[in-house]
Amino acid sequence: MSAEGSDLGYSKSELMIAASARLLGGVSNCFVGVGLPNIVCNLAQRTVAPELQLVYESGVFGARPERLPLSIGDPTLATGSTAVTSMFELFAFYLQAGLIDVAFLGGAQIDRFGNLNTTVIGDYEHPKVRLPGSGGACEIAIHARQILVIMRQARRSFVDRLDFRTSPGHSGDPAHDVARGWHGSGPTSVVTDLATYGFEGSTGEMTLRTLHPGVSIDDVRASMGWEPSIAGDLGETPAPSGTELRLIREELDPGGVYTT
Amino acid sequence: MSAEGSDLGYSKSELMIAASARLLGGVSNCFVGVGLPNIVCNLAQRTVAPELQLVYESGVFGARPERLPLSIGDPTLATGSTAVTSMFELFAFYLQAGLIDVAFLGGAQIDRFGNLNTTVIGDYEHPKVRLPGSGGACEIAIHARQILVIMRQARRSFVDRLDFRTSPGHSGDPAHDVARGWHGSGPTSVVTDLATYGFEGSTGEMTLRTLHPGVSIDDVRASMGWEPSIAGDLGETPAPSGTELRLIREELDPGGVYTT
Amino acid sequence: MSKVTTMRDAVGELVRDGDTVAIEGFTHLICFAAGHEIIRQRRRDLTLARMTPDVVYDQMIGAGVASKMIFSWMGNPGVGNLHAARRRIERADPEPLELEEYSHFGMVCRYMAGAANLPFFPIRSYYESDIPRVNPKIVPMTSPYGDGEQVYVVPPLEPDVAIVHAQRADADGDTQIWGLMGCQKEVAFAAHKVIVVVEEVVEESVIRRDPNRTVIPGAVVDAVVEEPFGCHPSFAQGYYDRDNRFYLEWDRIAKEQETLDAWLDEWVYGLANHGEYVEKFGDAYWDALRPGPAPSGEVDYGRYS
Amino acid sequence: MSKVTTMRDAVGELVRDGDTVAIEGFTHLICFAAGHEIIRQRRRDLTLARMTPDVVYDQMIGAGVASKMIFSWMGNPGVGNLHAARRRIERADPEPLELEEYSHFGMVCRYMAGAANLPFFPIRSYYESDIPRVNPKIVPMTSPYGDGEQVYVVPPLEPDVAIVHAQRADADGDTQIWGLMGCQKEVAFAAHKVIVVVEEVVEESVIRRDPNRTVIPGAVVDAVVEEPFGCHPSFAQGYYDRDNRFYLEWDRIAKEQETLDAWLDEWVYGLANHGEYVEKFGDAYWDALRPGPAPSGEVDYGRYS
Repeated sequence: MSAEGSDLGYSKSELMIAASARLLGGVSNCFVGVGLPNIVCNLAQRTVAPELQLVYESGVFGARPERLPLSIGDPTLATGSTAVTSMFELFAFYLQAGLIDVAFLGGAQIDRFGNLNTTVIGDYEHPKVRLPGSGGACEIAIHARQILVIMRQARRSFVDRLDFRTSPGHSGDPAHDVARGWHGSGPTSVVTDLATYGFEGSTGEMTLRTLHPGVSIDDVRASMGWEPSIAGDLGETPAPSGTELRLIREELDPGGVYTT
Repeated sequence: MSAEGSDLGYSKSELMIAASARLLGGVSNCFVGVGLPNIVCNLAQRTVAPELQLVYESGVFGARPERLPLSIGDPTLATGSTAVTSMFELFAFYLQAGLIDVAFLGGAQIDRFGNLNTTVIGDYEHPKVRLPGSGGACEIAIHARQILVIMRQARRSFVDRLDFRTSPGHSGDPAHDVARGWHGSGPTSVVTDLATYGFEGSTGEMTLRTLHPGVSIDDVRASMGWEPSIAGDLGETPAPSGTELRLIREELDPGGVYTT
Repeated sequence: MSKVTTMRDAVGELVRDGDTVAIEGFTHLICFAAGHEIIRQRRRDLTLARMTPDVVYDQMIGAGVASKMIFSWMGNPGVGNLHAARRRIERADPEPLELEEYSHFGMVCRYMAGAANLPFFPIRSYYESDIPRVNPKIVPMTSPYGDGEQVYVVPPLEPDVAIVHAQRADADGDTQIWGLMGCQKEVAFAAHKVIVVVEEVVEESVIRRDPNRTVIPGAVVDAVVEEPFGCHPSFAQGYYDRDNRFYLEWDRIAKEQETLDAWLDEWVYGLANHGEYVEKFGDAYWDALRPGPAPSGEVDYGRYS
Repeated sequence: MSKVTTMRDAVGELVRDGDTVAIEGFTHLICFAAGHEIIRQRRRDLTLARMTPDVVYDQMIGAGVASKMIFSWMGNPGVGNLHAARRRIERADPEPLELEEYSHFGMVCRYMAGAANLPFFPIRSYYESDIPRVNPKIVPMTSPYGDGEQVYVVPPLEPDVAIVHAQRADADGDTQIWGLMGCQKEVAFAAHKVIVVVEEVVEESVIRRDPNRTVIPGAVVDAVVEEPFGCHPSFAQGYYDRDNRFYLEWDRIAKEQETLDAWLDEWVYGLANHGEYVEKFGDAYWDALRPGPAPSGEVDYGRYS
């Protein structure tokens, strides 16, 4: 996530981190990604979810990183953790078995139902842009009890139609979603640099929940590929508290790598 | 195996051990059982198969027991071994993957094709005698490249028809045996307290190969439930050598638990 | 938060009449202390699951707590039969014992399927064996790849309660085992409730020093019980040896229900808990079972700060 | 007997043009030294299998050794793209690169099926995803138990050669790993030939002191190569840190084939072996990557004699 200033006394990234961390209240464990999600989880541990256990896709449980991890496989994650396991056990015994409460996903494209594309832009056989691919995202989307999406928002990323569906979200038919019988209830929230969204139970569609301070509905409309549904009680995203900002700046990312 | 003396300067058990050990010449690894097979493997290691790796069903590789193990799960097996693995990996990655060269099996009943019964005597639903069951024997019989059978011989154990087939041997149709495409070639030798047997390639039938010293064909006939096929070059089982006896008595079973 | 409790409370709260209970352990780490507490609390109609039912299950079956057994090998390892179990199977004396049997690999894969939330697990076994004939849950299938490969599948086994003994765990249940692993990990992940019984409850820092040695994470553990010598007469690698004398003695004790009942009166019903069992043997007895030292050596995880 | 050899001989004897080669490692224990030797020996038409193709595969692809990739996530972790791979995929520049892709769990289960000699492995993934649409090897099936449970199956993956880096092994190939495990064990058992590359070849007695730490048994290992810092710029837990500077630098180097070729000339073709690579950086460089100590502590296996 690129660095950017702000005249509100906090950066957009800091706002996204604080807004995301508050979504983890009471959660017992979380599949952590690198970058923002890592800081989000660590902030939640220190604020709304003191019992939160950090699980890394690399097979680490109860990590106590002594430094900001540079990747989900940083050696600082294994040292001093409570358990390190094989990839098979991680995916079979933990994820597929339904032990993971929350996971963060992102992507190059998302549609109104929270389906995600991390595979290709353009045609699969002749891609305009070849993206990394699924990694664990496809099974994470299916098995993690809740999916939180953190993404920058733009017309090319919030699209009416995905070029490729890597990870399934809601189907658009809530009855079908229930019938699937997955552990996962799919994406529950999306946090962008402009706003936060929920998903409507009756349609499974992404719904604008709060606008970040200084952002208008037209700003949001201008940066997505469909006409967004808007919550009746549309509000403003609360600014990060002094405590949240202090934790982010002094403890979690003193170098400002991800947050300035 | 019960103790019994002998006027030949060695016991029947010692003869069985020596005869079995010689079958392991050049073998690289072996699934070890308790009791006689354990002594057989250790004798082979010191004589015909110095490179022989002992693999225990309990998940131990390259064991260097400091005492005679009382069971395949004796703690002396794990201490100082080269690897200890889970039961799943033992059966899936080693046995099912075809890495095991030789395994020893026995049973309450064996038929002329080397099928074994370790489940019940009598009807399964209303057994006369309930036996231990398969344990790993069913998959061992299928996947170990060679099966060696060590059993006391008697009419009630060498039967024309098994009460229950726990572990498959030869089918009686060699073409079918090949078509099965198993790693295992099934039972290759049977060593009893009276004689040794091979299996004829053309029929897959157990064939009398050697008589132990002092044993007659009639003794053998009297202690099996079918008319045995007899090798053209029927010979006498060689007596244990002085070295073999010294190793058995001084190093492998000084207490004479299994061999006197 | 700490999950440390007593065996009485763990069994009292987590094991119910009619449950499927697995006290696993492949000759190693067999939790006799838990079996005795289940007898003491007079649970009934249990289905006992285990690869290798041995003396502790013979004791439970002889005490009348079980109506069914799911297994792959039953016996008194290195000694002989399970007399109490055989009386019930062969003569329904005093009542029948239902059996559901597999091979070792089949049992392991049932736990694997349970642990991994799979509807079935494929294995290459049971070909031309009578076992599938007497167990309809073992089903043949052909590979979906049209290569004609034949396998058998077994269904997931998810015990209501798994009781796993280990050398050590922290108060949250992060559990470490060395020596024979059996299927302690698989059964713990497969079960709905997990009781971990250990020789020692240790500080979390001890676990965190060697995270690769953690076999079961606290996340799947419901109760942690510290019960030194809780495996006796089986063994805990590095802590005490198998007490072979008792395995031989059990062969005599179990031959008649009367001697078995007398043994239960003296060693289970007559004692309040495993602590009294340990005291009754006396320190000299336990000292004789202690092995010499065989340290593992250390590895360095490196501090990355 | 000893299997210890040089990287040149191990690659020279075991890796052939057209082989499927897996240099595994999930951010940890990625054997760059082996990748460089394969480039140096100018192997061609390789199929490169790995869950997470990263910089070493971008180097190999940029050097023209590979015609196909089997994978689940490709990228420069924490940095961005694999430019050489993308040139070939997006613009067939200088030639096409065939792709066969899965999710992480699918790749792991392909290795599992290969290691366990299973014709397929069932997983609960790929539902309502486009991945099976572009990969016909991912096939849906219904549980044989008639419960209507739907899974997908993946086929076994048995690389011709697996190259696994580890902290230590003995001369016979008994290999021990701590820290992130990735699927080092599964790929070693799945492969037809296995090269183990270690930071240190140790006495068998070191391995025997802690047999539960053995991840790969010598029984499946064909060659053992001692190559200190053989994972650089990735890391070996407890030995050295990830060299993030190089991951960032590679982003610049790989952007143009010219700079990539120049890098290969200087750092691969221009050096006889990994020893010269290590020398070229100099001791001070390596010292800076060394972590502080974080000892595991010891456990006691007990001596039973």
